[in-house]
Amino acid sequence: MFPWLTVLIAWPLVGAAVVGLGALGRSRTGSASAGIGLARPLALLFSLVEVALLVGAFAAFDPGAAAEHQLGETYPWIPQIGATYAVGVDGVGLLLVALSVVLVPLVLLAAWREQGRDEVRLRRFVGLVLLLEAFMVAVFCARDVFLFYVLFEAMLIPAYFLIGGFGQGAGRRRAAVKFLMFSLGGGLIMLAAVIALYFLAVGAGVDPGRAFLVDELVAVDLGTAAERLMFIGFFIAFAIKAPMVPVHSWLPDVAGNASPGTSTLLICVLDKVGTFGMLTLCLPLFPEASRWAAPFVIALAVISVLYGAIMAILQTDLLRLVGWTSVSHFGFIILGIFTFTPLGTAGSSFMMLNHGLATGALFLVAGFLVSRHPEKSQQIADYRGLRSVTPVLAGTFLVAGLATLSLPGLATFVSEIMVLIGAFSGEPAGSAAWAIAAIPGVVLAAVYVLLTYQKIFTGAPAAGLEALPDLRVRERIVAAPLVAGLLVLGFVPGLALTYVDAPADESAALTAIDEPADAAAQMGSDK
Amino acid sequence: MNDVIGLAPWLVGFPLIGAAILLLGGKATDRWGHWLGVLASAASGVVGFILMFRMIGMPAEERSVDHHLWTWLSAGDLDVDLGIRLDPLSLTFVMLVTFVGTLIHVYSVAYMDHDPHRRRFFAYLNLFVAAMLTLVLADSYLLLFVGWEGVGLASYLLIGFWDTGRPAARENAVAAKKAFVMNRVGDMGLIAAMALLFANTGALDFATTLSDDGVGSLSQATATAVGLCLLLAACGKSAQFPLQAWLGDAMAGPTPVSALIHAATMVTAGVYLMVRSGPILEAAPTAQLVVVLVGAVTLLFGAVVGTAKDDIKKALAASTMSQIGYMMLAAGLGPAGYAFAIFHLLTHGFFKAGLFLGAGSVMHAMGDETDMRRYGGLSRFLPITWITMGLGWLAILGIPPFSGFWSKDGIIEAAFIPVDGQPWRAWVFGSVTVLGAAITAFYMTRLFFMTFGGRRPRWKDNRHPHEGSPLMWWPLVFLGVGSAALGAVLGIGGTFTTWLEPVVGHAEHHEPVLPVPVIMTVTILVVVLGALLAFRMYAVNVVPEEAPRGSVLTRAARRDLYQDAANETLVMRPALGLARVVEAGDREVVDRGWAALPQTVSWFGSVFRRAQSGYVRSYAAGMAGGVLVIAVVAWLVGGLGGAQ
Amino acid sequence: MTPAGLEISGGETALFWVIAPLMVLAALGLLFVKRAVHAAMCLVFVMVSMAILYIAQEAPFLGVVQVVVYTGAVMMLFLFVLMLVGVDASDSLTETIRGQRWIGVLIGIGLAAVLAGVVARAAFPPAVGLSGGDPGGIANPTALARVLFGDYGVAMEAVGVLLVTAAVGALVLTHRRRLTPKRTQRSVADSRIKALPDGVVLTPLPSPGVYARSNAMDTPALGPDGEQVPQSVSRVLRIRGQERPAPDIPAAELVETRVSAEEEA
Amino acid sequence: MDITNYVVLAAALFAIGATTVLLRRNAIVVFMGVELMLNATNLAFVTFARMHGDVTGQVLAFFVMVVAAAEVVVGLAIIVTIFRTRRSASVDDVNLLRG
Repeated sequence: MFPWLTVLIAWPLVGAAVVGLGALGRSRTGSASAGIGLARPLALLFSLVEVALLVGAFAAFDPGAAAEHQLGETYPWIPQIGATYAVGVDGVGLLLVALSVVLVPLVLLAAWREQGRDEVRLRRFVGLVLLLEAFMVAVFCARDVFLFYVLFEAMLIPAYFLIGGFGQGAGRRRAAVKFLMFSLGGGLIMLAAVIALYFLAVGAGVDPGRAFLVDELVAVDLGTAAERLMFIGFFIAFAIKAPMVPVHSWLPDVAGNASPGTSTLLICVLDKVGTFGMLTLCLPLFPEASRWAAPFVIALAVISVLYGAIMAILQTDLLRLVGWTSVSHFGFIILGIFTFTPLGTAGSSFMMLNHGLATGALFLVAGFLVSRHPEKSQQIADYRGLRSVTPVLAGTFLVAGLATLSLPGLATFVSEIMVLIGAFSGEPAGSAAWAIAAIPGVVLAAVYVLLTYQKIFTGAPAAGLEALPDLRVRERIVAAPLVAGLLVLGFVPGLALTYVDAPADESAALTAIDEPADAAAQMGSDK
Repeated sequence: MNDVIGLAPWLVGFPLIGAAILLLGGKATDRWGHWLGVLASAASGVVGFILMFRMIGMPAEERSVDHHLWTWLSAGDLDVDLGIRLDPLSLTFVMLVTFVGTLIHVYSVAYMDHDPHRRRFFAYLNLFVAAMLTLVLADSYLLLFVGWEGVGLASYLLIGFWDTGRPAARENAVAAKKAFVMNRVGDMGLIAAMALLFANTGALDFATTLSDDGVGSLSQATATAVGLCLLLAACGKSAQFPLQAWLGDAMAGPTPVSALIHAATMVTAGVYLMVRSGPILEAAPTAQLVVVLVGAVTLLFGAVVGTAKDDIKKALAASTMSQIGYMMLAAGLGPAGYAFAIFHLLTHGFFKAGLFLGAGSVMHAMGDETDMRRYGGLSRFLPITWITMGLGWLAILGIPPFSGFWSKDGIIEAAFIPVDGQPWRAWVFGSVTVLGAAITAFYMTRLFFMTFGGRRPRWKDNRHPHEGSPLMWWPLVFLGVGSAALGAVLGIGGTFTTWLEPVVGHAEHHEPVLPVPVIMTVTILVVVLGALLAFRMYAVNVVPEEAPRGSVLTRAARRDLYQDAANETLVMRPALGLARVVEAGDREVVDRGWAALPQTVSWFGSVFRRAQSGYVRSYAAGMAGGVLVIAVVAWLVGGLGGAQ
Repeated sequence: MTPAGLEISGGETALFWVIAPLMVLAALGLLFVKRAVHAAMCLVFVMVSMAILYIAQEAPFLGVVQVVVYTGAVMMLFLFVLMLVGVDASDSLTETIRGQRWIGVLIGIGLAAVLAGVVARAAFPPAVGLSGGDPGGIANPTALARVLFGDYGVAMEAVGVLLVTAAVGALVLTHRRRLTPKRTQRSVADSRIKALPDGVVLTPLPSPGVYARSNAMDTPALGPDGEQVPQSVSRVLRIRGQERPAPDIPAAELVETRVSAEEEA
Repeated sequence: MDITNYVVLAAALFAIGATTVLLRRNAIVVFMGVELMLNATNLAFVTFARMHGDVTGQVLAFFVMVVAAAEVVVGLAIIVTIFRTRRSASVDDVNLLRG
């Protein structure tokens, strides 16, 4: 069998090496040599070939068994501590891999002129992007807790340099450090849990050579107290990544200071590791602890929904605003995961994909807008009346915004309604009440999207902006697949739901398995 | 039926494709784009006609067909198909939307002739038609919601159609946003209702949820909750109290939009929702009572506001609000009222669209002047508009035999029927509807004569009002004829009621608290009185060009009974205050809190740093002291040097 | 052979009680005397006494080594270095680090207390004595040598390496790499002339005053104007404040001397 | 006389040596304090050797002496070097480790 996943992971690495390594040693002045201007086309080529590989992986994946982890490979990696190189994806993982792989060429294309003309700088930039792609793909494929942890941390390296080195805001270095500190803090707590997990698993009789394998660990009962502690360890790391109130502080800073392309990769894909981890590690490994913590998590998730939306309304910086909207959306995703209903979980999985498309579109279009401003201002107040100047840009922004506010007919609506309806009939105590409490989020979303649109695109054009160029062909090529994807998935969500439905059922079954008492009570109430 | 059911998706498909072509086609479609828009709408109408004739030919009990297209959403326990429900109710709407819609498309070709963005306008109109048809044809609440928000989007785009270019355009954008956001407030209700329905019945399609089993599985409290949530949604969409504030501002859009969306079709979607959800409401009498209350309050609210408005479009908007109040009230009365709610919706769609298009014609003639105090004596200059608006005026007044009489009188009679043996409700709501009819007569007469009556024109001399192109007045004629005749055609012999019966159920006949002829006479009497009063004030007397200060009530009505101030004080200010508190909290507490962590670490560092004096002897003292402490501790704990 | 207890002779007792207090006193000298040289002398005393105690304690070899290594080599090294370094303010007993004196005293007392406590609480076995415990009556250095070169042979070698390394290390440390051009007589003269405006004297510094009444090194010379020349006294004496002020030579006497000398001439 | 008197003496000398290290500023005197501590230890070794009838104690004392000699050589060389560069033998003047 062809090792699709390994190839998917390795190919961007090869690309990063080919494109990026040349730029490591050479100084800025030495850029004249070695194929000037090749960095971006080469990186684009690599990322497009990666898309082709992805199509192959989809062809090899059997959607009928989407709940199982397919295309798996397992090789010993560090046998002394039982770490293995184990990859495999279920439907959710495959969709997220697809999201990363599809977004990278778009981001490269969107950032075509963003980083200046210095070839060495460009090589570094695209090299880091490809490196990040490899890590992102790998982390969604990892089926070994140790491998997952290593990749979870390794992703920070390219992300850190992309924020701090290639950002636009004045505070980019500070934002990069903040991002790194938050992520490392979470990672450290997770590491403790990972180590504990290993020893407890070995103590429970798992073969030490396989004690990091998720598939082995799922079957092990580790004891209530230990499970809860480890759940907390994993959850904090994932909540920081997700980001969830109150550990969200790094996100607006990063969104406001990183380049829009970086933010897209970071917030639309990389942060999904948080929710993906909750779904594929926290729930299966610690089902009892997940149920135990669910009421609390759901409360925080709903608070995130409202909090992020309220903060977004008050933002003056366009990119920060988009960052805050993500806090709100991640709240929905987490809410769905912790309802333990197949509907809510499937909705969350689907939403991970949709949020990537919608927020990615919004970030990139906002980036196009900012790149047009003579002073590259991100302040909303510096724009006015642009709809008559740049109608296509305005329209694209509006569509992306409408996707952000989950307009029916777009994919985001399907997932959001699934989460809300699923949460309303969710299992944890108070789930219904919290679901109701989350509904005002849709009104707030309308306010922040339309208010921003109104400020930027309506009224008389601001002085100095009367002659801005409309979306270029390159930029339209970037926006078109995202918008098309949102529309198609809005009317035929089955294309994606096929992949997330079965895993959601399985996940719901896993969290229910340890609670015969509850199940009995439910059966009683059904009668 | 099965041979033509395949056409049903094209009802939505034609306008949707039209919108897509016009939006994506860009400037290339500028030349013929508007005709494509008309064609798409008309094609949809033709399909609607075919389907309706086939349905009329079917036995009554088979007049409900669900056409499944594809599985839309299937996850977990939720299974929703993308499907179309064809029944008398939806087809009535299809006919209203496509017929009136097509007329307004034609009208717009001329009305928007000079607008450089006419193509975009038609794209939005087509989008609206597609969304509205999705709304009424949907076979599940979820798909209904798609149309529901789709028309909201179209409304948003069209209200804000002139939202850029000049500084004042910002206000149009604000109005558009206000409409969308207030609609979203209502939409929360629909989402909550869907959540409740799914939690209790496990489905969202009408076939399951509205069946006897589906409704039966709802407890009384749940049904009430679902009913109230649906009512909230309806209030938002139909500009009912307390979510009515957006409709007046929505008049910022081009007049054809006001006619199509904010008078004839979209705003009545709330009534459609209520009637469609009838089985649920019937299981929840409390919710029904609230529906009637909301309808009654809005009915009076809109009527009162309408008497004071000098802006012709805002006066018509207030009137729309009030008329929908009638429909809502009827929808809350149960099966007895459903048919009349929809009947009035239909006739109202015709005469109000006619009135709005007439107003558009007047504005077109007067250089976009909307203040009626600047009109007067226009009947000589705009005869066609005068006559067609006159028909609409008589229709909305409920003068027999014009169409409004048949539908509104039915509602008034239904309101006088006691519910659950509670005559007080019949008296209260019956009186309200009669009072509303009187005020309606007053303000519509006022509007009509301020515009067309009066001996002396009040506009500036350099204006030369004249009728627009035939493209503009032919739709007026059609609508005028509809205003005049539709009621009689459908109302005599209860044709329409029978037509709707398969959907809304058969209403058992109850006697009103007053005999029907008495109600009818009283109603016509008060209507004529109100009209005469207005005639005396605005046709016989001279209308001042500047609005007099007026009484307290007039001033309040001019300001929409302080709805904006109330919203601002009760909702916006507290919400904004809360938001600022949250924002300050995030900045000062959360962000600072996290920043305090590294600060604490570095504070400890600076403290411990002081110990690093660099003096070897200090270090030596530390070491010696440490040794000493360890020795003492070891001694105390381990008994160092204890007896061997 | 019964493990006979060790009898400590009266002589040894007397020796101990004579030497031990003196040793403690000398050790305290290390703490309290001002000059490093005196401290060194105190330490020498302690070490020689220590050697005596070693010998008394049946460790004649160590006693000898103590004298040779410590008193002979180590302490001489100390004195040499003292000579090199000379005297400066660090000799002063005033404390410069705040609180260090009290901390030091407290720790010293605490250390003494802990050690005393240990010694007091420990139950020592009855002393055996080296010759008493050894039936062969092996002479002490021989026994020591057996152990040293037998059991601890490797350690012995390692220590040897250590010593050589230390010697080489000391050489390397004290080796002065020439960083500046070599100072020739010419360059010294040139620099002095260059520094002339800064008040440097070209001539050698004046020698201390040598008078009829006092010809000591500690008396400053008098300049032609009758003022004292402080530079004429050695730096070490000046730092220690041991110079003798000249004012006790009355000016009149000086004048008389000068006059009479002229007369004689 | 009890043989433990020697141990008491050693303890006293050790404490005095430690105090010297802590209190004196002259690097050379500090060094002398260290030597005093080593000597005190040696005395204890010798005493214990005698007490237990085992010559190993003396061997260790011997090693201490040798190492101390090496240490003195290196230490004094360091002092001389420092003095050369900083013209001071005060331990307080060498505070490059200050944080």
